[in-house]
Amino acid sequence: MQKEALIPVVGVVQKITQETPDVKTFRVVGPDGKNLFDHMPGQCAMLSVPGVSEAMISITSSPAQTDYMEFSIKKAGKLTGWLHEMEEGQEITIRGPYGNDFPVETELKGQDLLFIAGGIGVAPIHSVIDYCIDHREDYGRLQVVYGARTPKDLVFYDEMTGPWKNVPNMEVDLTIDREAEGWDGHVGFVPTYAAELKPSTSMKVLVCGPPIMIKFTLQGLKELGFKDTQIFTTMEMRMKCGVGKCGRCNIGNKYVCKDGPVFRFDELGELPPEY
Amino acid sequence: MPVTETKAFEPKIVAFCCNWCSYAGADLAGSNRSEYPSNIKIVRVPCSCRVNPMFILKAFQRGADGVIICGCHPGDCHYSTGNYFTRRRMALLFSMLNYLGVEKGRTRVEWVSASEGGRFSETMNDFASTIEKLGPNHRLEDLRCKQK
Amino acid sequence: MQTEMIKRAKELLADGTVKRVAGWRSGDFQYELSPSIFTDAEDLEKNFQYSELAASNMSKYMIKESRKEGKVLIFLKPCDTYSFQQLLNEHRILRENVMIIGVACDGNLDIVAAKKRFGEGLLSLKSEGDTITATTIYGEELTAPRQELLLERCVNCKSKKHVVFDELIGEEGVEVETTHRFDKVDELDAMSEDQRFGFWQNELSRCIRCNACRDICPACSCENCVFDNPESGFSNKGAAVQMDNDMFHIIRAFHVAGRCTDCGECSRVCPEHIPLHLLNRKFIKDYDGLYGEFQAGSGEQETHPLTKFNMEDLNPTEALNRGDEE
Amino acid sequence: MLSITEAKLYEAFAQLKKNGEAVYLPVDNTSGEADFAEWKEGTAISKQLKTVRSAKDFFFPQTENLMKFKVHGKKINVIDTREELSDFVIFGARACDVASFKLLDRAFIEEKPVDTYYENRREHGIVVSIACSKPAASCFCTVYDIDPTHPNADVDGYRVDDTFYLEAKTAKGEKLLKQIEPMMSESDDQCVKDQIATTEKILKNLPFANLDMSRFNGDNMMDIFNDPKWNSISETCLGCGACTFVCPTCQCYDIKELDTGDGIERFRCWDSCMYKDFTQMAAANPRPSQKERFRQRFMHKLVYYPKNYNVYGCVGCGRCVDKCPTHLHIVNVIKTLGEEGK
Repeated sequence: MQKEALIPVVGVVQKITQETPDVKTFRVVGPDGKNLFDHMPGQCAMLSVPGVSEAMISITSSPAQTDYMEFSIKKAGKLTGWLHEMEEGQEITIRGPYGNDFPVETELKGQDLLFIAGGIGVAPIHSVIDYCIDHREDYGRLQVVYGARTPKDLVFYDEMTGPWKNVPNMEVDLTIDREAEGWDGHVGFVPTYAAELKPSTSMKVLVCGPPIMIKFTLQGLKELGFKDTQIFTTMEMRMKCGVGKCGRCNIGNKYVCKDGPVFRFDELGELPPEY
Repeated sequence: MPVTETKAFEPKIVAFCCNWCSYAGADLAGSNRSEYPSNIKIVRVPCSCRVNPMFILKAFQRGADGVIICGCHPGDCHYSTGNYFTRRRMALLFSMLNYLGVEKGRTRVEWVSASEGGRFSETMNDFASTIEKLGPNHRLEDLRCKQK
Repeated sequence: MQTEMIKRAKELLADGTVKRVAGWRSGDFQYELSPSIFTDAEDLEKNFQYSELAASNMSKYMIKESRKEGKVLIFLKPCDTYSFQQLLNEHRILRENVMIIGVACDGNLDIVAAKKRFGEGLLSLKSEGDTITATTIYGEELTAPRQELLLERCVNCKSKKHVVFDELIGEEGVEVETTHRFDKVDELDAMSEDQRFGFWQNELSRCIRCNACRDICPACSCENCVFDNPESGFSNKGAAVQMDNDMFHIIRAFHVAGRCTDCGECSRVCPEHIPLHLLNRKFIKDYDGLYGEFQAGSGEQETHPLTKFNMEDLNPTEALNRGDEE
Repeated sequence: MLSITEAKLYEAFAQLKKNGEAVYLPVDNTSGEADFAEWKEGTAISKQLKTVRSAKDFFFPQTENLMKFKVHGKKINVIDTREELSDFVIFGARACDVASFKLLDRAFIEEKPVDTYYENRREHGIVVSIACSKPAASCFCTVYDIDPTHPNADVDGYRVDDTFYLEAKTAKGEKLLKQIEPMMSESDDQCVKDQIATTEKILKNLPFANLDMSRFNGDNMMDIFNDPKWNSISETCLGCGACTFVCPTCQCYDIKELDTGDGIERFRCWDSCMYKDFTQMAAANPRPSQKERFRQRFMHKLVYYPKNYNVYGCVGCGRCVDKCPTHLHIVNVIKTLGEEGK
């Protein structure tokens, strides 16, 4: 992390990719063209445009990608709306990396992994999947269950149906909420689909998506026999400082920006349900 | 050799002008080539009663030395009664500002119709000279907005 | 009086007329009475208190309480009823869900003034006739004239009459004809601009922007205050420059102008004892003088001076300069 | 012990000011309360026990500029606007204030990353305490094992009538006393000992001296969190920030921006967990009603803090007890949840 926790550095948005109608991926490098800082999968950074706003955004790209960082961002609020309007070459400010990461080097190493994501929730999960693909020999089977409202809203569709299909011992299952023209894949909500697939209960699960999806996914997994200690997720709260000092993103005695955003469900179970 | 520049005080003035009368009056003043100071910044509002007291304070905060509100003459409001409300509101607000020690002349309400181009420039000239006499606004200022 | 109030509240709870009772609860010090909502008879018996220390005006809580299930009973002092009536005029309270018992009031004691008089070790206050006796943790027993320890709003009491109630306990009073409410405003108005500026800078510079004045104010009942809205450009929570404080207080007072009943809660709760009521009273004095006397909440009112007009109203500059020629 | 009379003290302040060190001390204001203010010729030290605002302002001011941005087209320039600080003296802090600095140090310095804005001020601030001789009814620092007769600052001071007895406790303190040595004289400190003895007697009899903290042991977080008493106790909380802003240990802040017309200044300002916009997100608020916000404030001080650090996030200064408009202060919470809730 930078020495001055609150003073951001300048980053240049080198490339903007339209992923879906309301999601764009922003590639950020330093003014010198080099990567700004290293991170681990699941970590976040504070992006801001002076005069607009500042927001915590999870890093989508793999840590193995050392040339740049990528952020897949859905147009939702003030800052994200502004980012969606801007052009390549625009400078933004950035500070981080913040928070903990998915325990890819410890608990998850050597394990079969099940990734369940919904909508833009795929952003932090993408970083982990990329990491696992980059260190393919360190992990067992990789299974991705990903869903969105419509086929058009599936972020990273090309990557999932292209390069990821060719990764050994990796499976990608896509679903959309409602029937759509030209879609011959699965139709149905992510939690139901994940349960239908009857994943092996020996897997470790990483879930990310809207709260309602997480809730039902968790229910389904538990019915299948998964334990809280096997399931990881990332949390989202209002944040200002990003370094555990401004005091608003706590869940009980834990700060999401510092002790999170990645939590194992048994850890969350011990905390007040204020999220 | 260092040159000490004594810059004459150039007041910054914000004029809120109602769309239907005063803004048109300002237009007319322009096309008649009647002069009024260039440091008056006109903000067009749909009606003088659109001017929230916060607009006035914000203008002072951001460096204005005087704020003037121009609307239709009483009885002529495009929305029939808007300027009557302006009249009461601003009477109370200006009195409050003065109560807090802000000089009386810094705020003003004037009625200027669309046909009164001459009156518009006269009003502005008069207001500008009042503010010049009063000097810079120090009682409702935000120094952060004054550093250059 | 307190016994009578508890008795009546218990009856109303018991026969199911009301489900909750809004009143004053004994606190950690004898002189600290918290506004509180009681739901059972035992609690009322043990903790309900009404005395000259029951300063809180509970009308504002009725916005929330009247929307809950079942009727709520509230005890209101005469000046509290003005705030209640004003909230009714603004359609903020569901009247059918509130039962009001008006209680007589002989003025509230000013704890701040008492602490200044008797010291920070103040333990209890008791008044007998015109004298107040205080005890302190240092074992002292001190006295002072009661009149000197009354809240400002009580010294200049505007009314002992309840403007809205269902029942009354204690003797009903009348509106006070002559008060010295505007003396201090007049005094400030008579000062020079420089003096006034100095006065208010000294007062307002102490503001810590805690929003207690806003949050206690029965007239400040917006769902979302402009000062809490990050989009408004005014939501800074502390003053980086004096202007921020000035702006907050001007706008706060302006937003309640015409609706402020002059209940004095803002000044009572200010941790820095800024005489905020002097801002509200300036507006009252001005519209009284310009547009005819008006007391917010004194009855059912459709409009107030800022929501109506006369063709003959003075222009702001004329209004500001009136009296200058005299 | 070294002693200095009040008259000589002001000479010493003048000397320090000449040396470039500003002195801040509690001064009575026109409302009859005291607040810290910078010493100028003629400023007299207040005799009151507490200032309205705590001394945390010096290290963690209510608003503080963090940086400035200049935007030109697509380019952004980040400017660190901090200026070099000179040493400054806080004269007359109480033991509770001194204890609060240690809690703030934990949040801003010991918990990495370091908050350099705070650290910088902390390094330049020299704290001279004055021991309490007449604690107030609302004081309860002894509950947290704070000894108001031994504040433990850079310099510990005692005021007996118009004489101040000073004793350096740190190198910083020694350096300070060195500068004003000529104004001081060595004197007998029996009167200080007598004063401490008298104070100790008052302390034992304070109304809140025996608050029962045993339920707040850091272990039963969920038990306290789910206590139904939070419903009734928070019901009439106004949601104002008076308790937060007078609190010497509250550390929450907001980061905001101001477009000055000449760049954008990003500043931080105190925030309060009692405010509803504190945790408001675009779609939801994890603490939707005043109950959750009220609970958060006291859970933080009485449960989360001890759970994480084994120390309470309260120093018992009693400011919130004095200032809460509805008297729903921390003592009320400790009594309601702690004693009756067991």
